[in-house]
Amino acid sequence: MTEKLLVEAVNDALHVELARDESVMVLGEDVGRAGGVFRATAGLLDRFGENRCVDTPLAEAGILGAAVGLCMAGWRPVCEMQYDAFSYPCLDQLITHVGRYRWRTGGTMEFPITVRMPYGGGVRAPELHDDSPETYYVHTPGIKVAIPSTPADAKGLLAAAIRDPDPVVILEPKVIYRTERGEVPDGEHVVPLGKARIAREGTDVTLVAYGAMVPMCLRTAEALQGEASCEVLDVRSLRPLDEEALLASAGKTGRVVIVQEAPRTVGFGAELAAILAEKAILDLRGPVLRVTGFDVPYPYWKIEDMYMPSVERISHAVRRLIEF
Amino acid sequence: MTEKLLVEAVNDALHVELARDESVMVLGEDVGRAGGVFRATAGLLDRFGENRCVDTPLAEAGILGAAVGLCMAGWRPVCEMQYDAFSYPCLDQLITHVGRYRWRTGGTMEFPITVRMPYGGGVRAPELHDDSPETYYVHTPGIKVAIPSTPADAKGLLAAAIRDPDPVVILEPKVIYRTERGEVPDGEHVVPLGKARIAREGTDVTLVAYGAMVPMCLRTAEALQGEASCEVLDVRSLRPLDEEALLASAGKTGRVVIVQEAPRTVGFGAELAAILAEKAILDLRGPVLRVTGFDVPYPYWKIEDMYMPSVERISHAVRRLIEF
Amino acid sequence: MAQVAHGEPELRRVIDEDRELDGVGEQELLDLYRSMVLLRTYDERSLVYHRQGRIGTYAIFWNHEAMQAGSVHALAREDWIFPSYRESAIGLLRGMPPATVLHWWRGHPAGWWNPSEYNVASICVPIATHVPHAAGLAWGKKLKGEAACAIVYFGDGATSEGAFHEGANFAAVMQAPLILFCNNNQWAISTPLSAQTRAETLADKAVGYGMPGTRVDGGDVLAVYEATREAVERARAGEGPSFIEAVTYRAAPHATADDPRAYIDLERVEQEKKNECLGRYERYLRRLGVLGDELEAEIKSEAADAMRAGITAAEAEPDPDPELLFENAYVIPPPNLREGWID
Amino acid sequence: MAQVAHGEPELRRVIDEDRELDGVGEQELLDLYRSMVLLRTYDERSLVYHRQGRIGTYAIFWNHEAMQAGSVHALAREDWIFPSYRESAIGLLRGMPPATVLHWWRGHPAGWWNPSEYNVASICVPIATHVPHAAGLAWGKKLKGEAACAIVYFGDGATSEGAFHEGANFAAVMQAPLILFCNNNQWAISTPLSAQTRAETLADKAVGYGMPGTRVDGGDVLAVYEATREAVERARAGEGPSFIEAVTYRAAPHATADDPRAYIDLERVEQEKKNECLGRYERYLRRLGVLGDELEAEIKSEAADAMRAGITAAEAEPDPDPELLFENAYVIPPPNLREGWID
Ligand SMILES: Cc1ncc(C[n+]2csc(CCOP(=O)(O)OP(=O)(O)O)c2C)c(N)n1
Ligand SMILES: Cc1ncc(C[n+]2csc(CCOP(=O)(O)OP(=O)(O)O)c2C)c(N)n1
Ligand SMILES: [Mg+2]
Ligand SMILES: [Mg+2]
Repeated sequence: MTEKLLVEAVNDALHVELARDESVMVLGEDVGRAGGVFRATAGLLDRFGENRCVDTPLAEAGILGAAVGLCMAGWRPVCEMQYDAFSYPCLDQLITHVGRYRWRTGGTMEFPITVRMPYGGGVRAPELHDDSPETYYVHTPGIKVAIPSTPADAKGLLAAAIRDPDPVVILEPKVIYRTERGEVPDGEHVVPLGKARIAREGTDVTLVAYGAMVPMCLRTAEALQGEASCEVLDVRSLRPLDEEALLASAGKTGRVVIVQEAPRTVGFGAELAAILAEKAILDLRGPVLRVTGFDVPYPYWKIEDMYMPSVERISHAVRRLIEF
Repeated sequence: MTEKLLVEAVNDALHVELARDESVMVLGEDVGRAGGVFRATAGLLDRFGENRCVDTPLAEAGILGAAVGLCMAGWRPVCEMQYDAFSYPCLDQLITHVGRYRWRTGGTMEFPITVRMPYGGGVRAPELHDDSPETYYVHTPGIKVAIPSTPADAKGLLAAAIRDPDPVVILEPKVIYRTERGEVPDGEHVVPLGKARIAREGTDVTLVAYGAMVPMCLRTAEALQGEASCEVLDVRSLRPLDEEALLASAGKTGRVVIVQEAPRTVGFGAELAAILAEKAILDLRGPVLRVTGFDVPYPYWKIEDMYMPSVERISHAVRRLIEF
Repeated sequence: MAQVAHGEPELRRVIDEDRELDGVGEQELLDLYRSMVLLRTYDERSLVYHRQGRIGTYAIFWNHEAMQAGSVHALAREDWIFPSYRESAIGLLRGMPPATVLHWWRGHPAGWWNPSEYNVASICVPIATHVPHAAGLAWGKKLKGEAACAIVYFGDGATSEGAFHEGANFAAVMQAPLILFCNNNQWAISTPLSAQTRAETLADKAVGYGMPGTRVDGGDVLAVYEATREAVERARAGEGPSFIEAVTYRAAPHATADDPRAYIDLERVEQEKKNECLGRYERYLRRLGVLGDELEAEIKSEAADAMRAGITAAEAEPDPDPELLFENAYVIPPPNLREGWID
Repeated sequence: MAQVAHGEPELRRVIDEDRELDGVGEQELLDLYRSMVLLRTYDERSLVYHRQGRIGTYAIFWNHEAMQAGSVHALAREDWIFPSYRESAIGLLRGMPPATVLHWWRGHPAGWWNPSEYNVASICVPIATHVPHAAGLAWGKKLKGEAACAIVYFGDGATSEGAFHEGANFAAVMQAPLILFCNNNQWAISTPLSAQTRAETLADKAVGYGMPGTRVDGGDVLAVYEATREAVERARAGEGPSFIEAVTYRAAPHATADDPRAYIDLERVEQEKKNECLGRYERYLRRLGVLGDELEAEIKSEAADAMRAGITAAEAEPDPDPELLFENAYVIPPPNLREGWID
């Protein structure tokens, strides 16, 4: 175990996985010479050489499209998208090919592509450096999606993604890249996809979240201590989803607040709420509430804090439920 | 009033709107000389000339990106994407610019872009001619989305989209392009965005749907006559959404089945279910059920009927609710 | 924009010039002929088959056979082929059964094949998005120290797509052993080349990627063969990708659903039909004395037999198991994949 | 790939050759100088301002001023400018207050401007996606019979993106009056030109679009001016788009968050700094006798004053009203936009 920042844990995972399996390679913009604009890929070029850590041309669809072909040639590509919103040019390749190619070959080929990117707001950056695009990814058949909220999970989920035979998108909450610090197992460390994590036990209300909203929910639970006992469920893996954990916690508390940074309409919170409306209807003691970003472009950073779910907005929802 | 097929109503709307406002222009692949691969744009080139009905290069991002600039020059572009899945290359422009540019100018410019495309399955076509991509569009801030299910609405919603000062995506259910026939008002005809339509009155269960799933729900309601009285709510406008109509019908029947062709996870049905879980929880007499496509690539056409929500699957859900 | 005509001098030609190619003997000439006949037979029968309502929409490739056969014959078996829908039957040249391709057009999952079995990637339906795949494969093979190269087929329209650009540039930067083969049939459905580009020629695009570009008469199977062979040699020598523009003219509808009379030049089509690539090659082989009536009949009936057998096999295939819906999307499927399925 | 060096002959130059330009008198020369000084002042002060923690990340454009000023001066006021983040302050040359640009970098909605007020589009943060916008605007103006043309700025890295390709091709096919202005500073963050393209020059890309491409010394404001003026003339004459590659070298970090020491050639940077564009132009003006100490000091203090006033104005701006969140996304907002908002 070593104490690490979240972004250091990402870097650690890459070092371990590239050392473990020589078919793993990293490609993306500025991942080599510069070691990534967040230094997530630092040291890979020196250690593994320019064939396994590649500075590509500035072309996101080219990167992901090339990754499809690299798989056919026996590689396990790990693609970095430099920022959330700069992944949109690769959506066509993702939806059209990455999620369908195995199916198209009658299950005879594997496309073990990992796409990883920093995502989310709160970093005081110019526009389009702040998006939470998980809906686009998780709605796409053939794709798996995971989002860590701790350094240990950042390492373990990325390792799981790289080893997974299916394409996996990992969204890394950049606002906590250097604020979340924690013990990370040394060497190989895999957190299986499809398992949620109870980040805090509670009995009155379940707060369901992922990514940077997990520490936000933990802060809210802390603030509400005495008033309401909040359980915090860290989804971790959006597909495969740990429905059991969701239903178990909802069954226990009967009250659910779902928190997401992304715009409200068909955010992933809608899926979680829909599952509860279908499978937990008799357990619910009140409405399923969502605390989300708004259906507007992510704002300029002087007002971004008003956009982001906050302790205040989450508490408000908890109180509504308690009083229901 | 004239009886028209759904695709003829689309064509009618384009003729009327281009004649009405000379800043309206149509652009896309094969919209001119060929009149569109579904003939939705037939006759426009001859009538309005090559400046207002333009065969573009084969480049969807180029089409939508050019439309942004055309707006800045005072045009109201109507862009055709030839098929649902071939719209994915334009998602980057849509998310990054079309939905944000007005906001970015502090509300000083308008981007009255209409994007229309045939969508959905059931047409016995090769892969990628069958997708239901509404989630990608409706999750995107700054965008409005509407989906007609009748010839009259196909005309009226498209006219509303073209006249709307905001960007609107219209998805046209291609499987009923030539099977839905109905009376269509001649000349100007606008169906306002944001108003749902009760396609059939009922008292026991509400079937909520849009596009080609509306006639499917009507067939189901017909088939269940005697067993259950089904109300069919045609959403028509996904954003702005007519929440009132949804809640009113749910309040009346207490039982809701949501039907969508798109893959299940974060399909638009999830948003509808989430709204019900938040705002109709005391009205619900049972779980909110979703009948959807599956989280797999849209299948080869020999088995596509098994993918599509059917009278059988919808009836099954209705019975589950009635017996709950 | 320069509307490209067959008469332009800068197109590479072999047949019309009655040239003979180094290292291409009678055997090779006839192998090429067999391949063209096989493709032609497949195409013509498929059209009939479609008219009988037994397959769905079908993208006709009549008069494109010289481009497909000529280029594939310049490859080695380990080289990879990335076809678009226009090259749907190109796998036949790698031993794929006609039934497989028919199934693809019948919307039957038996039309799924394993790309590694033939080194033929799945048919790419969207325009140009397979160009980066081919670049990635070729680059990946090179990184592994393997000798294989790749060829990717796309149309004139495809050159307008961003995916073409990104793939071509990737291949160039990585010096990937790739042949970018552009079937310039001068139409993208109803859109003529003049509305697609202002470039003098499509081969001009190669300049911007720092790779050689060459133009060849797409109706001349030997010219195509020769140009591709040179590109393959470059690729194998580590000199990176090449761009080949094969110029022809779409003499058939875009696909069975298309009616080109609204937009095409019908006279030009008639002219093209008279000069179609198979007949041109037959006349050349006859001039060389390599082909006679008997041999021609034999080769054509072999192809017809293969196709008949393919159709019989395709018809005999039982309807697919609906369970296939869930079979192949994931290696390790999420647990809720079948949510809503009624057993 | 040919690493472009300043010494290459085929770059258009004016200053080093001590040429004088037709129609450019003392007045125009000094106007150009004023613009460069304004940009330089903005850039240097912004960096200080950033170091004080008063603006966020900032994309430095030091030594890019000649490209920006030289090209803008070749335009008429009705012509449209499409900047990337590297040209964030280009609006100053159209009378935009420095405070507006500062607000943009401060993440303050007062940094929103009305493009029609200055004929300057919003800053494009994603790479190359504004190229189709500029093509669309230029084409749209032409369709309306207006004389305006447009210029779009992007970097060497941007030429790898599909959006660049689609926009350039659109402009060519529509014969839109557009100038594609490529700031080739030879780096895309840490990625050198040699990892971006195999083309001999970026201007070579023009060939594939059927438009003229030209190369110019990006540190030579008059060469840039001359090349742009020619492109504007072509555009206005209905001859369609042109591509200009302005070659320079990024002598500063990519942005404030970047540390280029890990990848850049520091000697080359030092050399570049000595030959930076503003000093070069000053020496030329002094050789011509157009600029003296006094005038230089006057122009620089004017710019410093403007900038100081801008900073004061920016600091005086009250924090934005959070209600702005919901203000500008839609003309007619959906009713549930504020769902979850606590008043
Ligand atoms: C991304 C995408 N957009 C649109 C289409 C619809 N479409 C199918 S074929 C075609 C024309 C292609 O023309 P070209 O590239 O010249 O190839 P050809 O069909 O002539 O062989 C179009 C627009 C598609 N398949 N993919
Ligand atoms: C689509 C997209 N991908 C990635 C980025 C991140 N990014 C910002 S600047 C930059 C490099 C751009 O290089 P170049 O085009 O040469 O312009 P320069 O910064 O040198 O002026 C990158 C990769 C982005 N802004 N947009
Ligand atoms: Mg073509
Ligand atoms: Mg650069």
